[in-house]
Amino acid sequence: MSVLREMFENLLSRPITILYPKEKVPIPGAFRGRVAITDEKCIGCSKCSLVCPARAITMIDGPREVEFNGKTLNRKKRPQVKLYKCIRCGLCERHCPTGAIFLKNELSSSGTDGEIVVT
Amino acid sequence: MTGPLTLDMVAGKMKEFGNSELVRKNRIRITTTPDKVHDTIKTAQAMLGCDRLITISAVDNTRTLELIYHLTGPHRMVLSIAIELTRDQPAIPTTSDILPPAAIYERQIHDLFGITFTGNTNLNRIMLNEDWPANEFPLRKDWKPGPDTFYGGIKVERT
Amino acid sequence: MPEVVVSIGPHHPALKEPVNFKVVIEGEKIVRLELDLSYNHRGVEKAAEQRDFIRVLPLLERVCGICSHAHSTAFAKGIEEIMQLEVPPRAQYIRTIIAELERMHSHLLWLGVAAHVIGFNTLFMWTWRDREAVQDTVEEMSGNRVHYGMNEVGGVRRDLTPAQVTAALERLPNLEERIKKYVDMVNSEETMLIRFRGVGKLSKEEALRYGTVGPTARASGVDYDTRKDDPYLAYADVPWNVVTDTNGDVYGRTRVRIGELWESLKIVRYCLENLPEGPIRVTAPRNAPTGEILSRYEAPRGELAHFIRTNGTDKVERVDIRTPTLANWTSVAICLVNQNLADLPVIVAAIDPCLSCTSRITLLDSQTKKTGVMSFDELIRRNRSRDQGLVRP
Amino acid sequence: MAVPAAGMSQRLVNWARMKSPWITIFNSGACNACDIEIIACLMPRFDIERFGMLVKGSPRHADILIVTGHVTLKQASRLRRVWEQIPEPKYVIAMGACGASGGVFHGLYHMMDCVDRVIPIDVYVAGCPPRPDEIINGVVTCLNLVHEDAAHGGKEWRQKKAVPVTGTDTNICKVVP
Amino acid sequence: MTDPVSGLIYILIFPGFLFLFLYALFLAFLDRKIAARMQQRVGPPFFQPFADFIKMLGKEVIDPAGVDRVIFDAAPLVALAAVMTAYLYIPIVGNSPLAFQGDLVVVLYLMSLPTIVLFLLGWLSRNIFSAIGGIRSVTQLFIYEVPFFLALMTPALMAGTWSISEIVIWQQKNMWFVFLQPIGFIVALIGLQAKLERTPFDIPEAETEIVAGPWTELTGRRLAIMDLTVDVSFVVGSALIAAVFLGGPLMPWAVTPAWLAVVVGFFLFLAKTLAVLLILSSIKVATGRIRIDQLNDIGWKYIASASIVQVGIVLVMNYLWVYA
Repeated sequence: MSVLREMFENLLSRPITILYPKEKVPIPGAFRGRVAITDEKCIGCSKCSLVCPARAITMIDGPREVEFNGKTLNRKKRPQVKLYKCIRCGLCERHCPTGAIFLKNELSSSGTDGEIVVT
Repeated sequence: MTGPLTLDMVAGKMKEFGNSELVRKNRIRITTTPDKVHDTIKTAQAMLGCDRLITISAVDNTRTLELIYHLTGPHRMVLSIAIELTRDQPAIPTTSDILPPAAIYERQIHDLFGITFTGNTNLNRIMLNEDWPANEFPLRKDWKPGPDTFYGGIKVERT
Repeated sequence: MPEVVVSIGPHHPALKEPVNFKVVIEGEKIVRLELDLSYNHRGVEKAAEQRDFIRVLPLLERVCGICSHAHSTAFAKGIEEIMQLEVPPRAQYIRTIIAELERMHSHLLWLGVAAHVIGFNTLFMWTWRDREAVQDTVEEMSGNRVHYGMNEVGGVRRDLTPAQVTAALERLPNLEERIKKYVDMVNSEETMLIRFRGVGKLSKEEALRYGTVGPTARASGVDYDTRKDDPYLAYADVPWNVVTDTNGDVYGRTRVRIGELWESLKIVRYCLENLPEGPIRVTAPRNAPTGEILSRYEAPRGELAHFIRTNGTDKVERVDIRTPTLANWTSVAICLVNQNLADLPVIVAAIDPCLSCTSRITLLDSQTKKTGVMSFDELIRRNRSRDQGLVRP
Repeated sequence: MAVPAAGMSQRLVNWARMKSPWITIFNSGACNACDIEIIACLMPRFDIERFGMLVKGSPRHADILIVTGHVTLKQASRLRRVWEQIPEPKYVIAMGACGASGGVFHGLYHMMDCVDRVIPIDVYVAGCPPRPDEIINGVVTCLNLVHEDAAHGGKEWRQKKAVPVTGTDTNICKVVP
Repeated sequence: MTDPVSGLIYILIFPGFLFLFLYALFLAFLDRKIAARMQQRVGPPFFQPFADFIKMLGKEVIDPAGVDRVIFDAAPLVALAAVMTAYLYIPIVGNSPLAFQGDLVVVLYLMSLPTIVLFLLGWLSRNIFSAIGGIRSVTQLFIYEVPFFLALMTPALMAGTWSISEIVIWQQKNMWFVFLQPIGFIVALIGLQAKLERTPFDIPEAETEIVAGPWTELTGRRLAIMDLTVDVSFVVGSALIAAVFLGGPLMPWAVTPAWLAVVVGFFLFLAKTLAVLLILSSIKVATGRIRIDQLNDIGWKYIASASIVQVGIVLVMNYLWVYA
C-alpha cells in the first residue's frame, strides 16, 4: 500500500509544480536556445549555412568591414536564420570560426508569423 | 554450440557455398550466390547455431543490388551472408519459412528496392503511401523525385 | 458471433505515434490483427545518403526522439570504426553516461505509459515527475532535453565540467530511492498485477524464434544484450549485469525494465566517478575510406543495428537502420491472438514501440477472410460531408 | 481595438474559451520528441491543468489541435480529417521546426514539408523540440489570439502575417485578463 | 408542500436545481483538485468545471451523418432530467417534502437512466468506438447494479420502510447504518464508483482503448449536458449514500430552534458528501482500470456475494434485534 501512503503524503505536502509564468523554470547555462548573431564578428564565410542540417540559414547581402586575425576583411554576405526552421542543433556554433553565430540560453518565441528571421 | 566461433569452423562448414573471411573482430562475412542463400542459412542454423536474424540489409551499389543477411547466435559472432543480384528483375527465394522475422525485412526491401522474394506471399505495400507509383523504388540510386510528380494527390515541389 | 474489424489509429489516444491496427474481434476477443505502420515513413535513409557526416548526425538523431543518442552513437561508432579512429576514453565515458541516462529516461517514460494505458494515471504522473530529474541532468550536460547533439564523428562535442558531474551525482541517491519505490509498487499494486500478469505471454522458444530483442526478449529469459555480447563505448570497463526474467509476460517486461533502471544507475555512477582525463575528440578526416560495418548498439528498446557502407566520399553509400521495434513486431502479433481487446494497448506498449524509428508495415495474416470492415476513418468520412480536398499552396 | 458590443452571454463564452482550452495532439509523423515534451507539460513539474488545459483523445471535444511534426504524405489526409472533426472555434499550433517548415527533414521524398500546406496554422512554436515552458508560451500565445478573435468577432480580421506576436518569452507570457 | 411558492423555491433554487448545479460543479472541481494534489500537482482553479461547461455550450454542434438528430439532442436532456428528479427525493435539509413510500426505488431507477442514455448515444453514434463503449457500459450496468441495489436495500429492510426520509429518521432514533452494515456501505461505495464510471471502472470510456467510448461523437451542448449529468449523478449518489448510511441531515439529538436544525443539517449534508467524495477520489487515484471480464469475475464472485451476505446478516439481525 505504498501508493496510498504516498498519495496522502502528497495531499498534505506542497505540490512541486513550478508556476511557470510567475516563476521561471531554471534554464541551465549550457542550454541551446534561441539562435543569435553578433554582426560585428561575422566575416561572411557561409560555413554556418553550409553546415545547417535544416537549411535554416541563408546568406543575405550585408556588406561590412570586419576584423579577422588582425586583418581587415571586406565581407559581402551575412547570415539570416529562419527562427521557426532552426532545430537548435548547435552545428553553426560549432563550426563558426569567430563565434559570431551562437545559441543563447534563452527560450525561443512563439507567434503567428512563421517567417520570422533572426539576423 | 555455445563456444566461440572461429573462422576455420565457419570456412569449413561453408566451403561449398562460398568463401568466408574475417572482416573484423566478431564479424565473419560469407559471399555466396542467390540460389544458395536458403541452404547457407539452413547450414548456419543447423551447424553453427545461428538462431537469430539481426537484419537483412539491401544496398544499391549502382551496378548491382546487394543483400546482406546478418545472423547471430549464442556464440555472439555475427555472420554476414552477402549476395549480389542483377538490377533488372531482381528475385531471390524467400527465407521467411526458416526465419520468421525475415518476412518484415523482406517486405520492406521489396517496397524500397523492388527486390522480389519468391515464396513470400505477403509482399504488399509496406512503407510508402497507398498511391505511390508501382515501379518507383526510392532507395535505388537512380531514383530521383520528378519535378512534376504527384504523390498522394499532392504536387511535391523540390528545392 | 460475427467478426467486427476495429480500426485503431492513426490518431488514437493510446498511441502517441501514428500507427494503424486493424483488429478483428469477436466480442472482446482478438481473432487476428493487421498492423499498418507506414504513417511515419519519411525517407531518412535516402536523405542520409545525400548529406555529409557532419549534417547526417542531427538527421539521424531525429529518427526518434526518445532514443536519439542511440541512433547517432551507432552511426558515429560505425563511421569511426571504418575510419579506424581511436576515440579518446573520456569521450567514450561521456557517451556512455548519456546513453545510460537516456535508457533511464526511456524506461521511466515507458513505465508511465504502461501505467497510463491501464488507466493508472497516478503512477504515470509520478514516473514522469521523477524522469524530470534525469532530463535535468541531461539538459545540463548536453543543452537539450531530448535531442542531445553530443556526438560527432571522432568524439563528443561538449565536455563535462566538474560542477556538472557533482550535480549529476547529487541527483542519483534520490532517483535510487524512487526506483526502490517502483519495485515495491509494481510488486504490490493489485490493479497493475491483474492487468500485467499472464498478459502477452511469450515463451523462451518463441522469443528466440521470432527474433525479439531487448527487454522483450530478456523478460522471456533470453540473455542477449549487445552491451555484453559485443562491448562498445565503455561497457567493457564497467561492472554491471544483464537483467533477465522468466515470466515472459508484461509483468516480466516491467520487472526487466525496472531492473535495468537499477543497472543504468550503477553504470552512470561508476562512469561519473571514474571519468578519465584527456581530450574529448579527435579530428576526423573529411572522407571515409571504402568499407562496410554492422554497428550494433543496445538502445533502450533493444538491439539497434546500423548497417553502414561507405564509398570513399564524405557521404555514406547506404545506411540501413534496423530498429528494435521492427524486430519485436512479429512477436506482438503472436502475443495478441486470443487476448482481450482491452489488453491490446498494454501488449503493444509492453514492447515500448517506437514507431517513428520503425515506420513500416506488416500484414500478419495472409488468408484474410472478407469481413464487414467498419473503419473509424471511413465512418468519419461518411459522417462529414465537408470539403475533403487538401489545401493547395 | 474596436470591440463590437458583445452581449453578456457572449462575453461569458469568451471568458470560458480563454479558461478552458482542451487540446488534442496529432502526431503527423514526428520523431516523438515533441509528443513526449507535450506530455511532460501535463506532469507535476509543469501541470498545464492549472490553466484548465486537458488532453482529449477525441478531436470532437478539443479546441486546440497541436500538430507535432512535418506531415508525411500518408498522414496529410488524416490530418485534414481530424482538423475537420474539431468543432468551431478551433485553433492549430504547429510544434517545433518540423511543424513550421519540415525542419531537418526538409525536402525528403515522402513528406509535405509543412503543416501549412494541409491546414491553416494559427501559432508557431520554435524549437526542436520546444521545452515544456515554450509549449506553454505557445498555448498562451494561442489564447491571446482567441481573445483577440473574440473581440473582433471571428478569425477574418487577421490577414496572414499581419500580427507578429513575437519577442522574448517575458512579453509573450502575459496572459490577457 | 402546501405553499406553492416555497415549493417552487425548494425545487428550483434551494436546495433544488440551482444549488445542485453549483454544488455539482464544485464537487467536480474538488474531485479534480484532490486527484491533482495527490499526484503532487497544483490542479485546476475553482471555476474550471464552470468554464468547461460554458465553453462547451458555446461550441459548434456537429451532427454525425445518419444520426437521428432529435434523439441525439434529447437523450442527454433525459439523462439530466432523470438525475435531477432523483435529487428531489433525497433529504438535504430536513426531510424531502416530496418523500413518499417507495422513493428509494424510484431514485435508484432514475439513477440508472444515464447509463441507458449513454448506451443509446453510443449505439446511435454509428462509430465503432462508441458502439463498443455503449455495449461495455450496459455490460457494466448488469454487473454492478445488482450489488448496488442489494446494498441500498438492506437499510430499507432493517428500517422497515422504502422511503429514504424514513430511513434517515430511523437512523436518528437508533444508529447510523454504516456501523450496522459496514459490508453494505463498502459495496454501495464500490457500486457508486462503478455507476459514475470512474477509475477503476471507467471501462466504457477507457481513453486508451476506445477513445472516449460513447462520448466520442458528442460535441457542444450535448457534451456539456452529459458532463453535467455525470457531475450531478455524483452529488445525487453521494447524497444518497450519506442519507442511507450516514444518517443524512438529521442529528441523533434534537436541536431546538428549527432554523438552526436546518442550518446544521445542511452542513452535515455537505460534510458527509465531501467525505464520500474523498473516499471515491482516493479510489480513483490509487487504482488503474480493470478489464471488463475481470470486472465480471470480481463483481459477481465477490461484490455480489458480499451484498447477499449482508442481506442475510440483516435478516438475522432483524429477527434477533429489531423485531424482537
